[in-house]
Amino acid sequence: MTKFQPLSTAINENLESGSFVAFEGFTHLIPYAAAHETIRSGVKDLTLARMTPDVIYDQMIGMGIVKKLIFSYAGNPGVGLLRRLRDAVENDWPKPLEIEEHSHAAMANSYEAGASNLPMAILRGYQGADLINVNPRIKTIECPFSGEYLAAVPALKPDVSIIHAQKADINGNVLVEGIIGVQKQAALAADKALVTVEEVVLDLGSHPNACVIPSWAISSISVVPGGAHPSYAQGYYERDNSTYLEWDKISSDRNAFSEWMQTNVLDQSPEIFAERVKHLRE
Amino acid sequence: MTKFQPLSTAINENLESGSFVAFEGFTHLIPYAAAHETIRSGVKDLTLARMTPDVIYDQMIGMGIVKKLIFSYAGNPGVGLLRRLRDAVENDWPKPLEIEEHSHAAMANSYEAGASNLPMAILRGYQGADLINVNPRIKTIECPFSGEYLAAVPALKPDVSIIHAQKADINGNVLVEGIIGVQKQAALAADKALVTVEEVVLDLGSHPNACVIPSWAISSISVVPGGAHPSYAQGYYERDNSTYLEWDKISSDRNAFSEWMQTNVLDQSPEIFAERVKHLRE
Amino acid sequence: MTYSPYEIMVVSAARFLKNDDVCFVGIGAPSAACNLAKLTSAPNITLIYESGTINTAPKVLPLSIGDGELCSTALTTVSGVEMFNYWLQGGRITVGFLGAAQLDRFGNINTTVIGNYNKPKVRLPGGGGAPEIASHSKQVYIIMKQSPRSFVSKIDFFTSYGFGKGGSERIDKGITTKGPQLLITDKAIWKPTPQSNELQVVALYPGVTREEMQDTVGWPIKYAKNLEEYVPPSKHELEVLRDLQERTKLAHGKKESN
Amino acid sequence: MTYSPYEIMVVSAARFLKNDDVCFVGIGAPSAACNLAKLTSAPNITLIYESGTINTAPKVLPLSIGDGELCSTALTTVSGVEMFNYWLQGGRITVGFLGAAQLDRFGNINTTVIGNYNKPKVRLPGGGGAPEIASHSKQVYIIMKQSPRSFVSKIDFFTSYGFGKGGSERIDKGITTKGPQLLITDKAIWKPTPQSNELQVVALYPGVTREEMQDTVGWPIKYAKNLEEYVPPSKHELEVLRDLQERTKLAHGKKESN
Repeated sequence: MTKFQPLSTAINENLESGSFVAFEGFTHLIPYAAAHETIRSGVKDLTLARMTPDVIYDQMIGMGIVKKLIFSYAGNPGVGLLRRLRDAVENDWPKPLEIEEHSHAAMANSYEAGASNLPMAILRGYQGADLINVNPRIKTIECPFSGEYLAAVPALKPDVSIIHAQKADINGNVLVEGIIGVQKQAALAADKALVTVEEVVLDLGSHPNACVIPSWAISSISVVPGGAHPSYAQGYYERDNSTYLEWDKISSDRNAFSEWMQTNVLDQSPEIFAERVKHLRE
Repeated sequence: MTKFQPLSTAINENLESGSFVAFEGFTHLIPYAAAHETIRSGVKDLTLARMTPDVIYDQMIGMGIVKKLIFSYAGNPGVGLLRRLRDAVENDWPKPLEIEEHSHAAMANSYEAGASNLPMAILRGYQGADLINVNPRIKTIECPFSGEYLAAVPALKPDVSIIHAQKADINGNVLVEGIIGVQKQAALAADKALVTVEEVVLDLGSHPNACVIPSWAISSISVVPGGAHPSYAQGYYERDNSTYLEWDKISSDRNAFSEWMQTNVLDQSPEIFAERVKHLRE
Repeated sequence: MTYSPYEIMVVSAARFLKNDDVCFVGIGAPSAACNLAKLTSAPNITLIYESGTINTAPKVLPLSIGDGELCSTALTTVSGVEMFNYWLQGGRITVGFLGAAQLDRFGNINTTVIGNYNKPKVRLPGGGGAPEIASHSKQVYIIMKQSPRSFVSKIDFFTSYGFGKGGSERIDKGITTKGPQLLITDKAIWKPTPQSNELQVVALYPGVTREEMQDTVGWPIKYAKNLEEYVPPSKHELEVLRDLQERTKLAHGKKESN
Repeated sequence: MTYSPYEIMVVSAARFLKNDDVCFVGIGAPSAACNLAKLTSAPNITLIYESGTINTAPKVLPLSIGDGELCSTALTTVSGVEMFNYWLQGGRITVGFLGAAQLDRFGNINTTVIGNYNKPKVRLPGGGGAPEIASHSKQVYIIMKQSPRSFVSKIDFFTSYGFGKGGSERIDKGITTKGPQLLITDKAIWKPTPQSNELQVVALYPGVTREEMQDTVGWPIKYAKNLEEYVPPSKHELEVLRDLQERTKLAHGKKESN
């Protein structure tokens, strides 16, 4: 059964150095507040999984708290490259970064396998592609019925998965709505699922087949309005495109990056997120 | 792209003797009108797939138009056994019935594999169970990562899948709502998907993550109000429990069965279904 | 207050259910027991039906596994694939309920055929969700009436696996869940014997004799050393159960006669 | 009416799209081309973005693959797993669009690294959905500007497979889809040569010379025997495209400055 907790308590109680953590959200509902709290918490040597590492992981990698990254597309969406990630991979700054790279299709299926308590996922994937030659965690298996060869990838089973959602009801059931990505799969694949939400309501008031995660499958819920900024929460506030564009500049310089992180992350608390989305509310 | 057609046209144009057909719907939204039209159409030697054969397949088996049945639970839900199916399996009446039996979990995954263009599905299944010993279409494969053995079942790829749904919009997009079972998977696994609906509306007016099948993935839509009776359509009419109870008596006698089918199926047309649900509308 | 054998069976099953249980509920006695528990000792229990309805709270008992009532009172309703993969195989179910046409002393279950599989004397419905309920639920509770036809020394088909031939066979097969931890009948409560995993009687209902027991069971019954004193159904338990059944009858009767 | 190289590239791509196409759309030029087609010659075209939005009809161009506009104008939005399994792998996509950091003459694509994979000179974003878009879409259309840095004789990494070394290699690998059937650049239209599957120029845009072409391509360009006469973008096409881009700029600018 879940409990409602301040975000700092949720992060401190559930993450530790060396943890395997997935922060999920496909463009929409990216859990920025939780990532920033993770940076402030002082944990390090994290193994991070995420289909689209995005600015959120660029920040964590740049801060040197990531040991290994499992991913399928490392870009600043609609903008370009992730400069802190590049600096880590190309120049080992601030430290070397181990990578395990997949395709989106494989990684989505890996989360689903984790949620389904399977050791692996199978797909028609990587046909003719080089990734299968550089990632030993992609194998092939033969279908005993058709004789065809399929790609196999291991299940993703994070210690902790963290997602942001629109709302929880007072019993701790959570609604994710709109572009839902692999949030449900990631949450159910993990030992512990942490959720940040925009608000708590009496009743979710949702469609019968909506994407709802029951309270008993969640470890902890923290109310952080604006917690997805500069990503967005459909129905609450829009994507802050200019922040994504600015990141390209900030992240291009190690010093500018470090200063920005000090001012905007280390010296802040989750409450700042409500401020940040004020001008983006519909 | 789909087209709107009378049910008889849809069945006659898409089914033929020897076809592999899935009529899906898990207790809810069972496509009875389409099954009755199929019986009237004169096709035979069908291979039928369905997780819960239910009264709908008892009728088709009793009429002698089924060659092979792929299934996972052959009961009259909440009532008992399927007497026509029993008569076919135990006494070859009206003719022998070939069966391929799975568990629900395996069969749901087989449809998903079909929808996903995979040749097979894997699951942790049948552990210690005898079904794996009597059904050669259940195999085991070894996970190349964990070394564990998993069950593998072949994908289900029907020639035609038939489902009933609440509504289509005027462009032929279809909404399935409530207990959705494996309808979407079955529809997408087939070469052709036929849908009967309660009504056609201007706009589905549904939740962003509702179970909607786009028109271009559907071959044909027929408007048949009440078409799920004695199953039900959530929001339209309730389950006709007494009909399920009565079936137990009708189906217990070969003559009573044949007479009932003549009167209630062979001599009828899809229009009768609207009549049958009148007293069940909320 | 007097009660029927069915009533004490349902009340007994309900007593074992706890607020933090997540139950995969079947139609009939399991459904009655789970809903009785929800109305009495375990108001926060989570009920899931294999039709995909999660956290459901029907006001009347469903007649089928997929009644509209289950969906309209559920927190959410998921696809069949998701139900079996994420929720059952995913290990989220604490208690799975099973019934049986045939049961043996090691909690193995047959609901597939009487006689030979390829030429059966009676073709039963088959497994449905049961083979995986038996292996993926953290514990399995079996509810069924005792009778010499169903409590047999050898079942004709292993639809759902319990402890196989007993001992460590279940663990040896790589199954990590506990298997049948309770057998609740109309006469007694049974639990697996440590080590051998043979089901043994741990409590007899008031007034049930050992002779009566043996008449309804096709193997020599094993009894625990110290049988528990069994508390008969309370007035409250019976009233709530009867009220639930009355509501159910009215609701279904009304719809049918309309 | 004059036009930019980007504009003729987008207009050209849009012209190839048909009402019954189901497009898996990427951000940038593919998104502009698909939405231009929807507003001009193919109003019933189906657009899918890999964020899960099916039959979407954005009024302005999205900046990211998962803008809220894509979801709120979609028929339905599905999970990431469903998108890649049922819709892409399921064979429902008629046209998948790809761009590239590096492209070779057989339509193989690199968006992963410049240099060695384990110690890259430039670490690019990687494949994302592309490896499976390349193999599961019935056809692949590649849209990108020509430049000697990107049109190379040998790519550093096979992110997405086209025709490999050409000829029947694609079929020999068991891939049943057609692969790159069109390469639309800022200077020309390319299509695979029958048999060899080497991309060859089938049309040059008005005013583009063969010298200019060779300056931007790192292998000896093959030309079709009879180059098609290329019709320049019409006033209508350009107006609709510019209007779409203006609306986009206004919409995104407004949100940002609020």
